[in-house]
Amino acid sequence: MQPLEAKVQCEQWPASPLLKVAGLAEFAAGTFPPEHMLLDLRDTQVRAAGPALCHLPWAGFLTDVPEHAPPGRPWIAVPQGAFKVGIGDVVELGPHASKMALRYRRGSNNNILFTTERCNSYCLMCSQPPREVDDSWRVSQLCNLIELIDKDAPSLTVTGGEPTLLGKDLRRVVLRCAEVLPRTHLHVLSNGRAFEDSALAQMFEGLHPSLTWGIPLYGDHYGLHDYIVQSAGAFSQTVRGLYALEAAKQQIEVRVVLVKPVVERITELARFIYRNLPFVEHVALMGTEPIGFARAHYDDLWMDPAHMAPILRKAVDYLSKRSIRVSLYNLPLCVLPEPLWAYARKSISDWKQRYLPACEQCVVKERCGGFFSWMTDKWTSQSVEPIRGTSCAKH
Amino acid sequence: MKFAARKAFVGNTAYRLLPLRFRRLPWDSDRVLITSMSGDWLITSRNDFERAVTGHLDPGEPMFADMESRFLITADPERSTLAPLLSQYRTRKDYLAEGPRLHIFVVSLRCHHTCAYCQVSRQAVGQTAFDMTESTARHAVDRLFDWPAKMLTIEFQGGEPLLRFDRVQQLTELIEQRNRTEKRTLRFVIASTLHNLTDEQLSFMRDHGFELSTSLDGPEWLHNLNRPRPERDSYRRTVDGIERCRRVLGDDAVSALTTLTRRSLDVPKEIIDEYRKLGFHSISLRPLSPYGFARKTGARHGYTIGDFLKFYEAALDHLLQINREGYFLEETYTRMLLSLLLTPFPHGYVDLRSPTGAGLGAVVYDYDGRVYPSDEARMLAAMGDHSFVLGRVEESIETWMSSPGMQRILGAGVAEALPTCADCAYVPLCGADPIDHYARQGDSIGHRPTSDFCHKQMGLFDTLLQRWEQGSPADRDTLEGWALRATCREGVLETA
Amino acid sequence: MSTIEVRLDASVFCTDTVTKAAHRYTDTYFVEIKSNSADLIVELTPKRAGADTNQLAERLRNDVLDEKLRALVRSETQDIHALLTEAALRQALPPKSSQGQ
Amino acid sequence: MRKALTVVGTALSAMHGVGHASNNVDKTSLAALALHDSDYATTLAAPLNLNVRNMYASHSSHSSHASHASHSSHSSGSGASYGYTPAYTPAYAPPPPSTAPQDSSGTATGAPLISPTKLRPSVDQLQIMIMRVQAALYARGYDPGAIDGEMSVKTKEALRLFQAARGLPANAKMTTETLNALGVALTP
Repeated sequence: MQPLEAKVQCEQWPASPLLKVAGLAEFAAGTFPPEHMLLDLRDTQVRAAGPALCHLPWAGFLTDVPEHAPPGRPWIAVPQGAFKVGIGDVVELGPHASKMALRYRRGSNNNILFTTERCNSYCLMCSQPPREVDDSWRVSQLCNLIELIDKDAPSLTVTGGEPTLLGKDLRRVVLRCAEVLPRTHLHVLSNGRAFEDSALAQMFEGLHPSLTWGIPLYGDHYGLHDYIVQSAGAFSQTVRGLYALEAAKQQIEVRVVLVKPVVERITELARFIYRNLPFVEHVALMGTEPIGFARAHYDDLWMDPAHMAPILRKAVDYLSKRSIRVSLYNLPLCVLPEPLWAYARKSISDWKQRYLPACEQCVVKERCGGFFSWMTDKWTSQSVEPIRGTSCAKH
Repeated sequence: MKFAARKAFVGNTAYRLLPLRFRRLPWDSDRVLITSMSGDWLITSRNDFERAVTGHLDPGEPMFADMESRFLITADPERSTLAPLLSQYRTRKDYLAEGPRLHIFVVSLRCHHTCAYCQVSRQAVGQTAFDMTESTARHAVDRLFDWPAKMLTIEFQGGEPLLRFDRVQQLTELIEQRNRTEKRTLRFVIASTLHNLTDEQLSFMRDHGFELSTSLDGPEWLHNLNRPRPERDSYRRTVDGIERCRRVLGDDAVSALTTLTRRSLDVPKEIIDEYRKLGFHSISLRPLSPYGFARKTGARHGYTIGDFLKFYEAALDHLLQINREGYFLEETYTRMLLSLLLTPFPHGYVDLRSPTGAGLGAVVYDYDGRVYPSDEARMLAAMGDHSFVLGRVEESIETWMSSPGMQRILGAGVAEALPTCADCAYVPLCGADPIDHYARQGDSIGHRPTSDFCHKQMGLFDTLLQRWEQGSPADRDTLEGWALRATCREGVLETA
Repeated sequence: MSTIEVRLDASVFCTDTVTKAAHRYTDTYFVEIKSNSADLIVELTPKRAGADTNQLAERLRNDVLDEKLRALVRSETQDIHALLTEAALRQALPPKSSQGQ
Repeated sequence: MRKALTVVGTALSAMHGVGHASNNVDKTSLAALALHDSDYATTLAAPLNLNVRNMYASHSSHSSHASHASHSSHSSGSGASYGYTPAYTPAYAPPPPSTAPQDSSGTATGAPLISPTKLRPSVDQLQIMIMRVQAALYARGYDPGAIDGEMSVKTKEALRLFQAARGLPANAKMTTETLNALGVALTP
């Protein structure tokens, strides 16, 4: 696992906190002005380009060798062993401390726009427990970040906390994405409860050319869903919210974390989705991430994925036969029956993903999403073992 | 930790029943089918059901959740939502808001056939007095666009519409011309024997995207017996027509209907095999209706619904067998009933709706300028009973909707409000057919215990539910595959 | 043809329930319902020879029980049924008061 | 037409059954629920364009970003679908900086961070354009000499070679199509 924030060495802190790392191509393209970029002097082409380039009004320079920076200009050195910063990335500098955080990584499969730490649910398995803080400053910071992201970034995930707690400001963030990054798919992870207010949902109609809402639904009745999210009334709010989003012509994905009580009714949930929410375009069935609140509820939540396979297969078959796309996340291939492999995605973000020693002998390791880096034995299926050969070559 | 246990989320009030209906399973009297007001359903033991109705379910038991998620019961209103139930119901009744989508134009009553059971009051080929006039055609087109439906299916019928193809062409062009400003989605269908089809007619149909519906009653001997021509070549002419149409319009452009006579009932396999032989992937097995010449010759051609249901079971067995062999062949009415059982979506079929599709889903513009709510109403009028005439093409559609005929239909047109139907577990999946009941029983409301319509529907639903429940995985897959096919083809069944 | 008589306890079943159940038999039987102080009596007479009289009384008794259950459901759901229908179609149908073009 | 449908609507009151209002408290809350939820009732349909989008099908590797030639604002931006992996979880919560930013460009007025009209007083616009062309040529393996904003002989030669390789008129001029091919935007 790589930390995404590090102490750095620097001189003359640049004035603007959000900066894009530039190489020659970034300069040539002219998409971003030098004032908002750090010229990457670690790049040999850049160093060979001659001194005139350095005279441009760069916000500063990224270098391992401070002497390479023009005298009197700001520079930053990222120490060995800290996270890797590359050309195209966007970093944020703490205003006083010598801290730098990565806000956008070019080429990563999981760049996020983090909206707030607050949440109105309190899910049993929350991987990132919410905090009741005023972090409304994030909105303008996000709007700035959006402008420095590559125009051909394939996708961004808007997340939290609960993004809809931003209210109208969430619309602002989405609108800025639509204006500045019209070709970037936006995936907003929300519990959907706030869309019980149809007017809020309506604000997003026609706002963005490619936006999907990822909304969790944990049961086919309120007793189950409300228990999982630890909030009475949440089920009815989310379901109403889903209808409000549909009325606002939004694309919707339903997300289901495969904790034990949910798995026990997963086929009923699939049926509920098809019968009542057939406009859903994608259903993501996700293995539990053993971090955050989940660890405290092991006995209530844990179910070996190998044991859920038969019922999971029923639910997947049911939905896919009905033209609702299904994906399985966070489940290594060895715990799934082979017919489900086609639905398994390499979903774990690159920076928190790993394989186990057993994986080294596995013939399908390349196709497998592996494990969370914070996986423990307790949270690992008994069935993990290297696959030695596959019965068919479907792919 | 401030986490609460599961029982903290049960809610604060006892559960309540939502509107529901049930039926003891004919093949297992210890179990019942329960349906919600929108047609979602559950099969369970009668004991459990009785516990549910009498308030003895425990919120922790799976049965509670099963009934709650199918909207058969509801728990704490503070925590529940009925939006899914209301959406299901509205979806099933979706066609109400738009008004009729199926518009049948009878361009001529003339026909070369002399079918004994003819459902249309055909006229001899030379009788041009039974053709639609240009003035009638123009008025009919004006009325067509008075309806609000965004999708309009225009079906040309006869008699044999090819005998007045110039009128078909003229109507098509008038409608398309008008649609340049109206911007509706148009679909053209022609119901024809396909005899004497010319290349010119074919290319016109191709250019205007026609779908064709023809009649094929089974193997050659049966078809020719059912559809006599002096030359005894009805089968050959129809099959030739089908092949020519496929060459010009594509394989999917032609569909065929089977009218079942007494003779047909003995040979379900032969009829189905004929369709397979001819490369069809869809068959429509249609029992005779009590109209037109069919009623007059009833003694010779008639059979009971019980006879039909026996035939149907044998036919279904054979169809499932063929599908098991890997050849996709569906029965269209079965597909439609299964889609009601297995999907939340509405169907486009006008004959199985509540409120009835007559006048609300379909309108017939007859050759002589009279307007009817359905083909059946037109047949009745041809036999001298004008109870269901809506009016004439020169009149406004408002006049039609407030005509005594339409009032008669609406008064008996809502199945949920009809005696016996009101309590029937299948009623959310069924329809009201006041004109059929009027024709058979002399009363548009009708008497369910002796209703052929009711016997047929109950028989089919029971059969399909049992097959679904007890069938092999392969057969369930086949039935499900039919139901899930997304196509909603409207009205084409009721032709030829 | 022989008439089959089924006696039902009038303190358990009401006339309406029994009538509804008996009505279902009117396609193949002539149906008569009588009552005395203690019982409701249903008489079923086959209309034609060959009617299926196998377990006829048992079938009718089951149907009467089912009708009783239906009555229970009806009394609890009748109001809400009308209301839900209206709620579901509220926006789908034009307002009833509108008379203009 | 509305009138005709109104006739239908009136006739449909038969569907509403023969129910009569009741004062049962529980029923009243259920009635309120039904009324509230009627605002959310939707006609159910499968997703539109089911076969058009392909966002979920592809979860293959992302492009390596070796070239950013497509960054030109003149590129046709068709909004074509991208291979896209639905993300699983929030990666992490970026902590707040030790003080909330006061940068005037990021206030709630929504003023853009990058203003297209921003002047750059220190360096001449043409010179910068030449530098960008030089940088682009250099990044593509051509040798324009130093990246200094001078349209030198070496730069012209590199430009000509690039143009020839792309099948463009080899005139060593910074034509729009040459700039597009180099991924250099006319206006940043």
